[in-house]
Amino acid sequence: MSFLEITRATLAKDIRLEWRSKDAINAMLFFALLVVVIFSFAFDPTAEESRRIAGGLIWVAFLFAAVVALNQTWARELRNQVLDAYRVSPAPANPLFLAKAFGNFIFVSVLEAVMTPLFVAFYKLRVLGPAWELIPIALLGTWALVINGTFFAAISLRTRSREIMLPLLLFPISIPALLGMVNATTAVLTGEESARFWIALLMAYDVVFTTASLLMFELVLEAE
Amino acid sequence: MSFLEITRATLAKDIRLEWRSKDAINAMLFFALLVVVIFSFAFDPTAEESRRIAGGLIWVAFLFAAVVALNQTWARELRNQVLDAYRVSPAPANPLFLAKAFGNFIFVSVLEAVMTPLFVAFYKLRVLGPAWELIPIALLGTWALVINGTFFAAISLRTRSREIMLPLLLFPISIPALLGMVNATTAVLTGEESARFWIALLMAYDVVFTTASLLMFELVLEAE
Amino acid sequence: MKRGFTLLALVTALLLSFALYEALIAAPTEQTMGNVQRIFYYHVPSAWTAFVLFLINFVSSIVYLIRRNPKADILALVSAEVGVVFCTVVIVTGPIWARPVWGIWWAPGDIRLTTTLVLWLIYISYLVLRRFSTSGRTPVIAAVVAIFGALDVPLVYFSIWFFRTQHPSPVIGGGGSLDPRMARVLLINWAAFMCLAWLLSWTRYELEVAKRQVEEAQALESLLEGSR
Amino acid sequence: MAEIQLNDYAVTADGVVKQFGRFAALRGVTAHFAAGKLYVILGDNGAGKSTLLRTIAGLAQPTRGTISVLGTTSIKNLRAQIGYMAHPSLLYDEMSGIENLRYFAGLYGVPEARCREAIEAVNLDPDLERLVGQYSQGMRQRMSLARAILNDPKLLLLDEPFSNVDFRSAHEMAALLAKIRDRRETLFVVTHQPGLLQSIADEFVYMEAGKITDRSSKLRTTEQ
Amino acid sequence: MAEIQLNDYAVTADGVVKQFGRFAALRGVTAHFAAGKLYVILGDNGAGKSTLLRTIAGLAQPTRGTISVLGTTSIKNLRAQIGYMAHPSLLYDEMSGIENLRYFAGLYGVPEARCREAIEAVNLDPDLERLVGQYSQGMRQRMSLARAILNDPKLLLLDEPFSNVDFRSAHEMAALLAKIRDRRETLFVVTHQPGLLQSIADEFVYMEAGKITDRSSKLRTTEQ
Ligand code: HEM
Ligand SMILES: Nc1ncnc2c1ncn2[C@@H]1O[C@H](COP(=O)(O)OP(=O)(O)OP(=O)(O)O)[C@@H](O)[C@H]1O
Ligand SMILES: Nc1ncnc2c1ncn2[C@@H]1O[C@H](COP(=O)(O)OP(=O)(O)OP(=O)(O)O)[C@@H](O)[C@H]1O
Ligand SMILES: [Mg+2]
Ligand SMILES: [Mg+2]
Repeated sequence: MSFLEITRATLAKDIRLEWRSKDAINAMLFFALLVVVIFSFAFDPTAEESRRIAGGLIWVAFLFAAVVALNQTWARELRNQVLDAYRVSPAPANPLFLAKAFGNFIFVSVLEAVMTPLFVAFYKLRVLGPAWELIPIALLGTWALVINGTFFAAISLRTRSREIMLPLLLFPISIPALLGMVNATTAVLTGEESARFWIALLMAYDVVFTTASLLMFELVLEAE
Repeated sequence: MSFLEITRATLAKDIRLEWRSKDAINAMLFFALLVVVIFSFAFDPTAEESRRIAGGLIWVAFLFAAVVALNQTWARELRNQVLDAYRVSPAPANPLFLAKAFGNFIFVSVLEAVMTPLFVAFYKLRVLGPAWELIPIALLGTWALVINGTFFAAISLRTRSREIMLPLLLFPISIPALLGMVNATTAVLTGEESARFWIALLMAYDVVFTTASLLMFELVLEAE
Repeated sequence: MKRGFTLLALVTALLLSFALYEALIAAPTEQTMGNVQRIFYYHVPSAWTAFVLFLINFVSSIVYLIRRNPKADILALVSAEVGVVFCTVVIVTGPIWARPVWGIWWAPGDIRLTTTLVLWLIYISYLVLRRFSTSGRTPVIAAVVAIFGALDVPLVYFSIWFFRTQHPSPVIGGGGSLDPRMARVLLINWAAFMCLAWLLSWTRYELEVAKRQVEEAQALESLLEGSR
Repeated sequence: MAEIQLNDYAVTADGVVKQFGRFAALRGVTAHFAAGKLYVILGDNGAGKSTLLRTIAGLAQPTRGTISVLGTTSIKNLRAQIGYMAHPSLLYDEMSGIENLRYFAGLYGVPEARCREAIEAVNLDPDLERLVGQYSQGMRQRMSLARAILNDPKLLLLDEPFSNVDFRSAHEMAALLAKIRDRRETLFVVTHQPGLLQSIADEFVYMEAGKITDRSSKLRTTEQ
Repeated sequence: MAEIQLNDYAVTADGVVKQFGRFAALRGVTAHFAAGKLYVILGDNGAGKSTLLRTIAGLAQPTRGTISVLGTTSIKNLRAQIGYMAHPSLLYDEMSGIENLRYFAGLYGVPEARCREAIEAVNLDPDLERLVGQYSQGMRQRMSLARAILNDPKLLLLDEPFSNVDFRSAHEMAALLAKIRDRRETLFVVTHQPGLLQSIADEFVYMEAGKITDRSSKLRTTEQ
């Protein structure tokens, strides 16, 4: 089968399995909800300045929810060591990576779609800048989290204390992306400055790390 | 052996093992550091308003770091199912629970001790109220997180997707405690009002849930 | 090789003591900051040395992935370790300097401070990964992470570039005006630090080589014993 | 009178049913086992052998029916007299053998000197400083057995003690079990390699689909 | 010339060393294995049997030395001709047998019809809708074997196919292996129960401490 077909088949399989055990999705959605609630209790939403910190709040909440979700990425492949079955097959490595990254992208996007309206409601957010810019920001930002998250989750497969290893690797590398997301969002929310620079930064980040991941994933997969 | 002796022996064993694999402690400390850094990037510390939400920031950061740490509580007992060895022995259940809770208390306190000065440095915090009150607030708040965290970590042992279960159980129950910690800390930091009420709330919370945990832990341990 | 090592150790010791004298006594006292400014002679050379070491780490990681030469891997490990040490010196001396001069320990959002901090974090997580790896091919994974880290640095730089900075601008090549006497002391210190870094890396390199040999021997032993 | 009669049996099961969700692992086990004998429990995968053993050990409560052990149904009070060895080692990988046993000796209130005896009984060296995690599988199984016999139990329950153990270690362990049986203790051994115990066993108990289907003092010829 | 000679061997190992951190699991394995035979690999726990199999399968790269399989050292290009079955099932628990095989057939680019054939070959029902997670251990091992033979491999590597499998299933599987051998495929079987293959095996390969210490066409009498 071709590269794309394997990607599609793997993604389809993951989505089917995810759908079959809806528990995991529901648990994650509930977790996302709880994160928003916890934030709303910790940061009094009536405060005037909430609009200025909302960008940070939202993306930090997304980041923590995403880390929990990303940690599950490879869990299914590890049970019964199915990953080895992929590795002994003649299929190339990258379709597996792309399928996982797309799957995570969809999953984290769903989480965000659930959390965002809650944030808007709790913090009574109104967008003062060009609202449509929030869409590319969300897409690029999510992809930035997901591409490196998927890659580092694969790396943490080869380590002890896997759960803790993922944030240890992901957080430092994600700092420019985080800055990009937070500042772009704040720029749009407050309408005080242009988000262009930050969007460009996010794009550069996505391009660099998507390329790097695709070039090096096979090394990681085979590094046993 | 007596109740206290078993508690002591179990705690000593845990501390010895933790000490033997210092890597794990170091990884957690590094994680705590990263959480602070991530927060400082998401919430521009030069901004006037972020200082006002410092109480919330600190406790949310503690909460996330604590959840990661608490999730490891029973990991050691699950490997090779050593927990069953405890369960077939004539030792009562509560010493095990208390030892774990104390161990977590020490561990989370160390994390907090590392994170606090960083927060102070990044956010240029100055205490305007009675600073000594921060000590009982920290102790009571940490115990509140830890006692329920340890208990719910034990409950999530019996569930699928263990890592995600802990926050799902812990967050809702912890909301009053979180409100207490955040408001008490903010009260002391800003010096605008008295923290007495919130400290009393934390105390009540601690007493209630410590008693409840001790009464019900055996049920949880034996529920197979 | 033994000779070379002794020679290097000697040169380092001499240079370091000379640099110490130059920095604390010979160099002129700065007018506004006073004697605190002398920390400059440790702060800046440490930073430059750390940069050089991280560059070596990046290059040897790439070389390892291409050539699979264990020496390149050891070099990558060693340069990251020593680099983190020097980077720590920067991160510690910076705030010590900042407190009396700027009145704060840390200036968040500052480009130089932040880049340094992120650099430090990245290489620490690199070292943590190496410790935690259970892979039979730790060097490959480590090299991959090192490359990811290095790719991140320019992005960090640009992302913070947008903020205004409190930190002094580059002195060398940046059109800055540094007293030539100070510049001389600075360069002497840098030379001394580079020698020290070289010495440390060399020692650590030999130690690592020896450690791997010992481990291999131990592996044989434990295998023979384990078969019993 | 009934009291005395019960005491002649080491284990009495009466209509024991154990359900996991919708699945019944034990479907009405009724049987009497005399004391001082070695029983070998055989059966296909999933027949319920491990579940039966765990129920006898008091680790799992029967959904219906009763089990009485050494003349009483409250197995909890009897734990000091039961030894249990599962397929996992029930030992801490990060401690040495003697450190492990010392901790468990504390739980049983058994003098520390007993630890050395138990280790010597299984043909290991009590002064070995290597961590249990670094033991070979055979050594680990034997140390696990040492833990199970630490309290000189009247009733010893062993779940697949020979699985994944090499030929030599398996024979050594079988010899040890013979010795224990000769001390008039009651043993239950679940195994898929009954040949190892052919000359030692008093009775072979066959299980199928959650029930005991046959008991005989000779091994069926097909399974030798 | 050399090319042709190599092709007579299914597997050639030359000074293969495999190191895990400080531990060497294989310490210089040099051996030639002719094609079309069934090899049984025996040895104590930790002797390196599984590691050798994984290295031949291309799942682990030798730290030093070379392995050539079917005449080439780049095992990656050869994966379509290798079948590998490990102790874990290498199957997704949450899919049915045929769904599992269909996914893997896609990876091998093998027509879907082959899936039914493979399942029938191992005496299972291709239309069984039960999820693999609900299979008994014996069924699961056989389905795992079906996955391994899906691509009609020239070289079949089996790691402890009989462990934890009940008596009847084990014999059925052994009979199936005999059939496969008769089709002139090369088989490597790691097991602790060589008796099952006594009448089928062409050669017994003894490993000890990471080395091959002996090869003989008869089973040593001590291990029967
Ligand atoms: C607070 C933490 C600080 C950190 C992490 C830090 C970091 C650095 C780094 C990485 C460099 C070399 C980078 C380069 O050459 O571009 C540097 C250079 C320098 N630092 Fe700092 N610094 C800190 C605080 C300070 C303070 C408080 C002062 C004095 C007011 C200071 C004065 C300088 C000077 C004069 C240079 C040389 C400029 C140059 O040639 O580039 N630094 N610092
Ligand atoms: N905790 C559990 N939750 C759900 N099902 C379980 C649980 N424990 C056991 N079972 C199921 O109960 C049945 C009997 O399991 P048990 O482990 O007793 O079998 P066994 O005879 O020991 O088999 P094996 O020879 O494979 O060890 C199996 O089908 C198993 O899937
Ligand atoms: N990924 C790994 N990391 C570290 N050590 C490993 C790894 N895999 C195997 N080993 C070690 O290598 C040695 C050989 O392991 P291997 O699994 O090949 O043994 P084996 O002969 O299959 O034993 P068994 O009969 O118990 O399956 C063991 O001591 C094991 O601990
Ligand atoms: Mg069992
Ligand atoms: Mg093996």
